[in-house]
Amino acid sequence: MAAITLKDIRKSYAGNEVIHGISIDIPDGEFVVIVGPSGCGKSTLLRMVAGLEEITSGTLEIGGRVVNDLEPRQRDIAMVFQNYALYPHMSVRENMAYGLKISKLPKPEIEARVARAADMLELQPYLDRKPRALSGGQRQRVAMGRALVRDPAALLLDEPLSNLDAKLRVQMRLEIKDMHLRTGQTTLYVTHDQVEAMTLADRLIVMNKGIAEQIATPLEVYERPASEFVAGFIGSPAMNILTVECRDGGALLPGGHPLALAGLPAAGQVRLGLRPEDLHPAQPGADTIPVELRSVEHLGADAFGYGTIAGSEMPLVLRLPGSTRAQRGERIDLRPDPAQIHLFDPADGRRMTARTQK
Amino acid sequence: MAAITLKDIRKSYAGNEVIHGISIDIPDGEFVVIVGPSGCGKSTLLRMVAGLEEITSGTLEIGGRVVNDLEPRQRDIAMVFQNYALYPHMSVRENMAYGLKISKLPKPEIEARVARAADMLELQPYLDRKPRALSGGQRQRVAMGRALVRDPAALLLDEPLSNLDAKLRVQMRLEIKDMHLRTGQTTLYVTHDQVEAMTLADRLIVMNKGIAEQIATPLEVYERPASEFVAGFIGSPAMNILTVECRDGGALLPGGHPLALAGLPAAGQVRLGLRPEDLHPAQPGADTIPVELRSVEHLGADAFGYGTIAGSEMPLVLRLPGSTRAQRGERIDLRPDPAQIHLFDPADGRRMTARTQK
Amino acid sequence: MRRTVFPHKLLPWLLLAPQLAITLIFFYWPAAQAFRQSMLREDAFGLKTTFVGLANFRKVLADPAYLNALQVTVLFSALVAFFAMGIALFLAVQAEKVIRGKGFYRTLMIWPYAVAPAVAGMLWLFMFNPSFGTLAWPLRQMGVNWNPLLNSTHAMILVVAAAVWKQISYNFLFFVAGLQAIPRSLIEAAAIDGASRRHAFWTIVFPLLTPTTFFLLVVNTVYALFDTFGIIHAVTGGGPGKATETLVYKVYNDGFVNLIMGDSAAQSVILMVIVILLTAFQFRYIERRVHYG
Amino acid sequence: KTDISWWHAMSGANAEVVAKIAADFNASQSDYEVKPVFKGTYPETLNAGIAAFRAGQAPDIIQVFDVGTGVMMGAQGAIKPVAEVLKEGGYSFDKSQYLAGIVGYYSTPAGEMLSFPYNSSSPVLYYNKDIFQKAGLNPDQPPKTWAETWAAARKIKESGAATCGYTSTWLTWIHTENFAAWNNVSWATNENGLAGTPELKIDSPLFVKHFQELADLAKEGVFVYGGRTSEAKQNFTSGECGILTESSGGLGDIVKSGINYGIGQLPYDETAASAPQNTTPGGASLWVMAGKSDEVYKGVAAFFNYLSQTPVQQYLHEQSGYLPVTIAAYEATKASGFYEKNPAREVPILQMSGKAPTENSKGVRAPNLPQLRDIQNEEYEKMLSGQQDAATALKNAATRGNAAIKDAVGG
Amino acid sequence: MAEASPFAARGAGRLVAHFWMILGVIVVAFPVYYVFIASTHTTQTILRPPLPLLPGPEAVRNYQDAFSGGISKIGGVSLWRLLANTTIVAMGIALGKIAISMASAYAIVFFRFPLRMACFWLIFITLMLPVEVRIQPTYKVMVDLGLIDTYPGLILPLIASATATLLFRQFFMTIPDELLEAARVDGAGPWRFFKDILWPLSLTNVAAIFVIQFIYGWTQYLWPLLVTNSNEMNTIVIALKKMISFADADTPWNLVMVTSVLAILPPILVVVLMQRWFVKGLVETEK
Ligand SMILES: Nc1ncnc2c1ncn2[C@@H]1O[C@H](COP(=O)(O)OP(=O)(O)OP(=O)(O)O)[C@@H](O)[C@H]1O
Ligand SMILES: Nc1ncnc2c1ncn2[C@@H]1O[C@H](COP(=O)(O)OP(=O)(O)OP(=O)(O)O)[C@@H](O)[C@H]1O
Ligand SMILES: O=P(O)(O)OC[C@H](O)CO
Ligand SMILES: [Mg+2]
Ligand SMILES: [Mg+2]
Repeated sequence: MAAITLKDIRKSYAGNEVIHGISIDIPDGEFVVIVGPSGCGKSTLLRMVAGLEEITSGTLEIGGRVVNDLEPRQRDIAMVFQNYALYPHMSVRENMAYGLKISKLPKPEIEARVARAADMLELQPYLDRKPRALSGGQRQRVAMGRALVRDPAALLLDEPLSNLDAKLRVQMRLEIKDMHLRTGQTTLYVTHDQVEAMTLADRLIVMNKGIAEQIATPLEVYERPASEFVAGFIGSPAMNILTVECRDGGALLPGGHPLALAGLPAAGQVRLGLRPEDLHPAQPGADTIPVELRSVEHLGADAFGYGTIAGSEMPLVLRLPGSTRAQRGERIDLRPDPAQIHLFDPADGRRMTARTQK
Repeated sequence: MAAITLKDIRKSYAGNEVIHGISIDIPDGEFVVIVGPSGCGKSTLLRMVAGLEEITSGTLEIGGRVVNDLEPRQRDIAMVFQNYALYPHMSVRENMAYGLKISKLPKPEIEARVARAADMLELQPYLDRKPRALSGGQRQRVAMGRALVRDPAALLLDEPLSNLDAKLRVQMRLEIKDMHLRTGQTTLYVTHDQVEAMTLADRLIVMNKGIAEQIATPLEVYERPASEFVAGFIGSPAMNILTVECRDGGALLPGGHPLALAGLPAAGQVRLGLRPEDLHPAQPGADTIPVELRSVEHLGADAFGYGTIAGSEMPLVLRLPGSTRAQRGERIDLRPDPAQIHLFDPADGRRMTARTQK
Repeated sequence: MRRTVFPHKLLPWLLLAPQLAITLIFFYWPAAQAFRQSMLREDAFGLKTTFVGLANFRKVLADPAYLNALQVTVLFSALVAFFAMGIALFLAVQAEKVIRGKGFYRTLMIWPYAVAPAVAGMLWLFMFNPSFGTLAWPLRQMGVNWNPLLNSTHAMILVVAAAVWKQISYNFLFFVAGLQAIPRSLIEAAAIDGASRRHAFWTIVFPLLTPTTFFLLVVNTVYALFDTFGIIHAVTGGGPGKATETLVYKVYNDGFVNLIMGDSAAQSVILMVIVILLTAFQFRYIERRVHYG
Repeated sequence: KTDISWWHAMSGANAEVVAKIAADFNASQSDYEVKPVFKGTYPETLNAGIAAFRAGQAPDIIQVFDVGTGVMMGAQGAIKPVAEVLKEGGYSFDKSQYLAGIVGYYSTPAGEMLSFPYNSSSPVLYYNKDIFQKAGLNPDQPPKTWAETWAAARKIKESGAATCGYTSTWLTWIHTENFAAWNNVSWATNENGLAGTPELKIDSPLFVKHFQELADLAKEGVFVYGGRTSEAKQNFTSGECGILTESSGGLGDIVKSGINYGIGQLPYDETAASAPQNTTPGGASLWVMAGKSDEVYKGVAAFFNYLSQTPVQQYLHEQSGYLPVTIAAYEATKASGFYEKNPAREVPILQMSGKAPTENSKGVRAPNLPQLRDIQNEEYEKMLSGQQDAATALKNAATRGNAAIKDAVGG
Repeated sequence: MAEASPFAARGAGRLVAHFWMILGVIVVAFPVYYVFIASTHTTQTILRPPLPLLPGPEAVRNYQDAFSGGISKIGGVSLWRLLANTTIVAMGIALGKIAISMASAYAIVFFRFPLRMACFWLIFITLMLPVEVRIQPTYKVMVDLGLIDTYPGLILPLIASATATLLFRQFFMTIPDELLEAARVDGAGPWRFFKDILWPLSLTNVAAIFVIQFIYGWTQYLWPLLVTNSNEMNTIVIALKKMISFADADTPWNLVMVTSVLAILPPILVVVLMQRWFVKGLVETEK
């Protein structure tokens, strides 16, 4: 088990920098989730920690040692690859046992561990198949299993659940959390899934174009996103962000609609962030936003409404109860919760005010 | 454009049947989503429609023609593969243009279409890269692009969005929906994502172990799941399903707790399904279920509570507002909505009562 | 086994036609002739021909020299195939390890292949003649009583070395191509799994290389059995005694030099049978261990 | 114009000679055109000829090496005797105008000449005068007998003048076939096979004695084995060995190497009653294939006639080191003073035609001479590496050889 | 962009690899170097071994001699004609082999048809018999087909080998199914799939086969010797062999060596030119 420290880590491909200096201290046992848009460098960062990608500059320490120049196997890590990377010539069982065999574990111990992992991943029926004869999700589970059976100081996972079905994903997510609690392994986890990010992470790294926009606990990221980018990225549906002109005690919305809202600066332009779930249907008033519904998506428990601020083309997403009967073309008035507004600097997108604590 | 008809389609691998007879009529222009656990045969089914997998028995019609023995290219379809299957030696541009070049479209038209797709998929900066130099999500977008640029009678997609980040996924999902509305292409779409399944589908096929458990609209599947399997599979977190002993006007819950609930049979055992969002915190009473909270997951807008029915080990999942302050170890009483209960036959898991319409 | 194939029925025949035609004309027809000839006893010019049934076979199989040639062949082929592939694989892996100079090394490694066997024989004579060979001289200085003309072991070493030398280039090229086809992520996965480079090589790279290795095994077996005859011819002429006389050299020598047509034909038929069996064995039992991705 | 194809195995400078002779012949008349084609080594050329004959595409003239003579003679119907060709072509063929030793070798027992001796050679002794000097031997007096040769070789080695006293090319041709002829002992029954199926006699005492001496010398390191054919020449030209027995055709290399060499007759065994007798030719001859048109045969006859002409023979002899085949050519060369300048060139002729050949010295013939030589080489090599003594080696060689002969004649 | 191979070593490992490569190259390329060295010495030096290990003073003269007459004609045929013949034969063999063996491997791997395995075996057995032991009947076939002294005669029998077919079969079997599937869905038939997908992915192997077969064709000796009766059809190796005579005093060894160097150069040039395909082929891709 080991702490991981990144100091100004950078990566260039042929002179083209894709990671622009990331620093973070990950104490022993922490579960850190990396999220960010596709191509922002998540996998690259993970691969540098794993030792698969040379670090262009900066220092990487694992367990207090600088490991920049160490081979992956000298770093005592396990990793789950985004594209599985299963050994095609080995059966599922052999794939999982491979790392254990290398570390010369006794046979029965290996078997026990493989059996346990296979159980957890519902892979028993496939243990003797070759990866080629497995479905996509089955392959991904084998890739998971290969990391799970080992007991490394640090565990690196690159979108390990992305090909699993919802039910299995929930189950696996809980398993991973559970396992982490049991083993206390330092874990770096890349995902696209908000639920995974929010529920698994001790801390989140939100990356954008090779930069860490925010490093904080999930709730903090959700409740106090450090930038417009983070605000837009975390939360589904995404936060609505409008450019508004502040006036005393309120703001002028796009479409010229005035809104009474506390907590805004006295004057000037700001970017106002409002999460869909913080917009509550209400009687029309000075403190409500009139919205024309364009479409409603029913998800079962919830529904999402997509609309525009009346009299403008400014889109707004709302979250409605699953039982809503709201229809396309209807008009709804929404009252933003003044305690739940986010303000960003229109110039650089950084957060302006502290969000009021709940 | 074409209707697709499956008549008792079956598939065996070396005598081992993995698809056990699936029939469905997909009218021209319908968007059908296939969901089901990993390994249930979704990809196999799709591949049979595509003509990549021989159909062991049954007939497949596309546009009124029996196409069992036709080549994929004679079926006028496009497909997005689960593992991308990009041509490694071609640039992104060439990958996307390939199908068009084969169908001998004029050069400018090809360029225009590729540019349009690249725009939509935010792939312009990568058009001249080889797949190898792309991130996982970028690759998947290329795979999407390859299908989008073409204008086939039917579009087949195998988990096309599974490697995209949340934001892009939402965007892509809306794009796909939009595109479908514009082009009216008959579409078969395999996914693990509940949101995709619920929002995109005109109709859902819920598969389990090679069988179509239910074929219906998303809302119907959600509100009237045809079997315990469907009930458990659709909805996240999954529906809670308890075995209860019915008595007049109520039931005996696991742990011996009596619950007053309308709509149950007079006697006998049934499986009672209660969705997390249909359990509402309430004052303790004869019609509430006492639950001990074991853990709470905060997702931002919502939180999930994991607990057990007091006095038993029966797990129960609840959906709580994101702002909840409920804590591990607390006791909550929940009132099930009698209009929203689901009953399944303990013998075969089929739905027993019609769910009351909202 | 491929999951998907094209459904055409006639096209594959068209694709196969040229190869089949050439094979039938230039292989099966001559082979049939050889088979016919193996039942005959005739003079070189085919003027006097008697049908003798299996007598030629009986004679050949009863000849202790034939058994000797068989033993020599097994030893020789095994050594050649093993060293030619082993050294080439080793060097191919080394070549992948370096970052600069790869192309340079690759170019030089192929040179021997560019030397016509006719010239190669001359070179080996020049280099390893015990008295004046450029390379025999240092051997002698080192106290090795180098004498392939009379010492069977030395002779065997010499022909094996020459045969291996000619074949390394070939194997090297294909191993390099094979190594490049191995997905990067698998090597990475092995590194993560804690495998040392050596271990990863034997457990991941080598198994994934088996299509190439298997191809080369077949090719090298055939090479060692047949194509090395020119080298043996030039370097030792089968000697000293019969120490380096392989089956093919014997077929050649009996048929080509000694003009004993029937014997030679019988030997080539036996040889064909041996090699067909050997290849069948390779495809049946060894190819099972080959992993086609 | 009638084309006449001539397949040959001449490489290097000899190939140039072939080209020149053909060109000159073509220029000398306008009816025929001789087209020489290089077909590889001797065995390769013979095989090409055989394959072509079987396919009905035989060349008109083919050059066949000495050991292939037996095969060609056995192939009645495939060849047309040269004597016949010449006669039909209107040329008088007078055997007496040719060197007897050579013509005898290429004739039937009845005396009909079957092939045209194009290039003939004979083994001689070369020695390194500088080494002789250093070893305290007389550099102007080459050893005459084997005993003298062994003594000189030992002295060279012992004195440290060279690391190797003696070496030899072609143990089969020089130490077996020519040894028999030169010492007038039988190589095989039936006039060494010229008169019928031979039975090898090479295990007779004189051979055994001779080879045991060789084996002993090899053990002492005085004799160095160089290989089955002419490889040993290099041991001599490199200065490693003081004495070499080798074909007269090897002279050029030795001249080129720049060493200070001398030439002597092939040594003989002084215990042999009528030694030295005469040596037998090596090299190759030209065979005419059967089944060609009269026109072709006429052309071939004209060509052979041209070849026999003195200036052509002289040119061939002086250029290539092979022997002239007509007495007239020999005389003309002698008259030109060539031998005074190159005394060594006369040695092989004198050796070969010094005495009328006996039944032991007309040459050797067997249907499978190459195979017999293989067998001998194998046994000799075993002997030289100390695995068996000379008696065993020769016994084995004879026994195996005789079995092979029996096989070859279809026993 | 060629990125570092996944096998690339770090630090000392890389040096060790260089060491082995240099050693390997020395051992493997030495004889060729030897020919080059010999081509820069006089015949006398060449014949008085051991040969020096460094180039001699005669380089300029030998090469001048060679071009100003020595070897401009061998056996009455100009050097250019010989080189042209050899090039035609080598190219014919290399290209022919690649063409027919790719076609047959393609049929065997990407189609299912009756007797598929039988055809497979029928072809593979041809691995087993080299020209030397079937020369007579083959020659007869050549005569019957009127192929003596023609380029097809020189080329055809030598493209009947199964090695290339075997290689392509092996390689094709490693092509992932998904690529074929994607191409089929994209509308590619067998020809398009071959041309657009399989061929580019096979380039490394094609390049390897081409080099190997080109050299194989270039260095052929026995077969060209047999099927050519006219000197005009000779290849460089036959001509070279004609120059070499161990038993002959007048062999101009220095010129032989120069000719050998010239005979070796074109194949080496081919290797160097094909080099980039080796790099290009698969390095950028992950199948
Ligand atoms: N070539 C094959 N040989 C044998 N069994 C196979 C083969 N391909 C797939 N299967 C099996 O068929 C079943 C269905 O596979 P399929 O790929 O259709 O699943 P899926 O529903 O797409 O799963 P996932 O969501 O994990 O992609 C699986 O159990 C799989 O193991
Ligand atoms: N070998 C390479 N050469 C050049 N650029 C590369 C290479 N590999 C990755 N990149 C680029 O580096 C950036 C980061 O890639 P990375 O794979 O880390 O993204 P990611 O965050 O994991 O994305 P995803 O979520 O889509 O997997 C991308 O823009 C990608 O195009
Ligand atoms: O070296 P040569 O050419 O004189 O030939 C020697 C004899 O022919 C060997 O049989
Ligand atoms: Mg990634
Ligand atoms: Mg699937």
